[in-house]
Amino acid sequence: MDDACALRITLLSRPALLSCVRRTVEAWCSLTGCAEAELAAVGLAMDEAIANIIRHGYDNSPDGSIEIEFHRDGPTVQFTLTDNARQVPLESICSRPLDEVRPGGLGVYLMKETMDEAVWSHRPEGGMQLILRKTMATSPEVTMREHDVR
Amino acid sequence: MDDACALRITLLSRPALLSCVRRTVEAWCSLTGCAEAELAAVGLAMDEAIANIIRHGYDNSPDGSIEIEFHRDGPTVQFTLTDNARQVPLESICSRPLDEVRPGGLGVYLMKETMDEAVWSHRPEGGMQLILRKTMATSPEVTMREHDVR
Amino acid sequence: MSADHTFAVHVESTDVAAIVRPVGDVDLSSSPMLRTSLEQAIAQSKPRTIVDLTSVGYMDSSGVATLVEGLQRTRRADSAFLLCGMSDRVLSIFQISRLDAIFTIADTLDAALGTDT
Amino acid sequence: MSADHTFAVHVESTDVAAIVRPVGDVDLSSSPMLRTSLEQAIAQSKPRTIVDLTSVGYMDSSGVATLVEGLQRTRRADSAFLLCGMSDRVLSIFQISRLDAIFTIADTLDAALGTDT
Ligand SMILES: Nc1ncnc2c1ncn2[C@@H]1O[C@H](COP(=O)(O)OP(=O)(O)O)[C@@H](O)[C@H]1O
Ligand SMILES: Nc1ncnc2c1ncn2[C@@H]1O[C@H](COP(=O)(O)OP(=O)(O)O)[C@@H](O)[C@H]1O
Repeated sequence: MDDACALRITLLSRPALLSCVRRTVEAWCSLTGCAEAELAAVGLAMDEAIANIIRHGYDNSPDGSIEIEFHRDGPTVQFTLTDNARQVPLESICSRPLDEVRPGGLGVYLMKETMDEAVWSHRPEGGMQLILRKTMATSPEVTMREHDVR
Repeated sequence: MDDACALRITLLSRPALLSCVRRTVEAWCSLTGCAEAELAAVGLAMDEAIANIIRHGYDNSPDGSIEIEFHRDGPTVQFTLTDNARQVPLESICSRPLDEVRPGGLGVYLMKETMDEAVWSHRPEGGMQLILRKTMATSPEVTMREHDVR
Repeated sequence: MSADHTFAVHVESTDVAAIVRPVGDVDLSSSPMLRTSLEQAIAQSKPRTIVDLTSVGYMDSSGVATLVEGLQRTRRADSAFLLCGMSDRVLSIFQISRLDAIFTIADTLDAALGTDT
Repeated sequence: MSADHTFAVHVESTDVAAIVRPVGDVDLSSSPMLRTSLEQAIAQSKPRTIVDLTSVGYMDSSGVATLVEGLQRTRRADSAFLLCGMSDRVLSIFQISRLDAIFTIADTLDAALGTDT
């Protein structure tokens, strides 16, 4: 994965910012020249990830901090989300069984389904880290900009 | 101006990131419930500001760092852009006269025209700072979200 | 003209149906408003409750959860719950979570108003 | 289907005109490509060089600078330079910078092809 982080977003744990982050992520991913459906998948995964940090990590408190680092290596995008929220047992981060229909319990499933990888860990300095990664299908045009994105 | 910075973006001085930052700024400003034309104005000002930092501040080197803090107080949005680029005399930051038609020399004019305020300064720790500020015309709906944006 | 990221929900009713029309993206910031309007619509005890998603470009799992809740409430009240006007993007989240088989999904509002359930 | 933020420029020519069609946002990252295509088009020495902006949703001052450069080159070559297909957003940057009076701006490509200059 490329070492230089070309973009980083730091936000407070406020639901109103979700739409803004989604659009940023989609615009940034579109630099890979991928298909619309791929953008939508990554936008959804990021939305679910941040919503979970806000609700489960920060218990809906609006003043928690969330940082997202954007990395890219060719067609592969990787996002590292870090927070200072409480550390929960990693095995508790899992969705309800799909056939047990009830409100909620889908976010983690959606992240795993739409990304190639969604991996949570505890940060040694406190808080949680989530890595979301996906290799996008690219179109030929993208090589034109290869040199100045990443 | 609200003290808590709800959003901050850090990017490298790469032209490919302009479209992404523009979209972020427009999505974030739309939380004020302002008119489309206002969004476009702020997106343009931000694009011109970053393009100038890339070209004039960092001489098109792709590894300069640019930080944008997003602030909001009701209908007023304010962006603080900081860089570690060279400090130029502040009076040199001005556009060509409009009637002298030649390529270039419009960016600073466009920023001043589309924003209420565009103020450059030297940061004591090195690098430049630019504050862009504008009070947007809002629609009534926006009060619904007032509590969790800013 | 107001910007496209603000959110609103309109509730309308006919003899046979209460129609809920969210306008904008449905995510964690807007789904509580959708839930409130949905509760109001269901409280009207019409034979049908219809959620018209024509003006919804995006929905996340908090929106889906709100609709599942609506479905369960109407079931208890023995009334029909229908979704219509879904864009491909919105439909895909129902498909991924295999809820497209649980909900009654009509193409258009007219179809939802005319569907026998 | 490719994403809408990638950029491309198509150049086409008829007996009387070279037509340049940028597709996507014109900003600091894409204006160099527009410049290259514009130079190629102007080098064809047609009576008219037309830039069709129908598929350009956004332009910043680097795009405007590129077009001013094109205008000046064609003037030296004694050929006409026309813009067409501008959205309101793109037009507004020409208006703010008072360049709408300097350029010949046609509504549509047909108008640009038919306009006497
Ligand atoms: N960032 C997080 N911090 C702490 N716990 C989390 C986090 N994300 C997910 N979880 C846990 O995983 C569970 C499943 O999450 P999810 O699939 O999104 O469904 P829901 O949030 O509706 O319960 C949550 O109920 C929660 O216990
Ligand atoms: N961020 C910056 N750092 C250094 N100089 C700047 C910066 N922004 C603008 N300038 C100076 O202001 C001048 C006018 O800028 P502008 O109006 O954008 O036109 P142009 O960039 O085409 O020259 C530039 O030529 C440059 O000398």
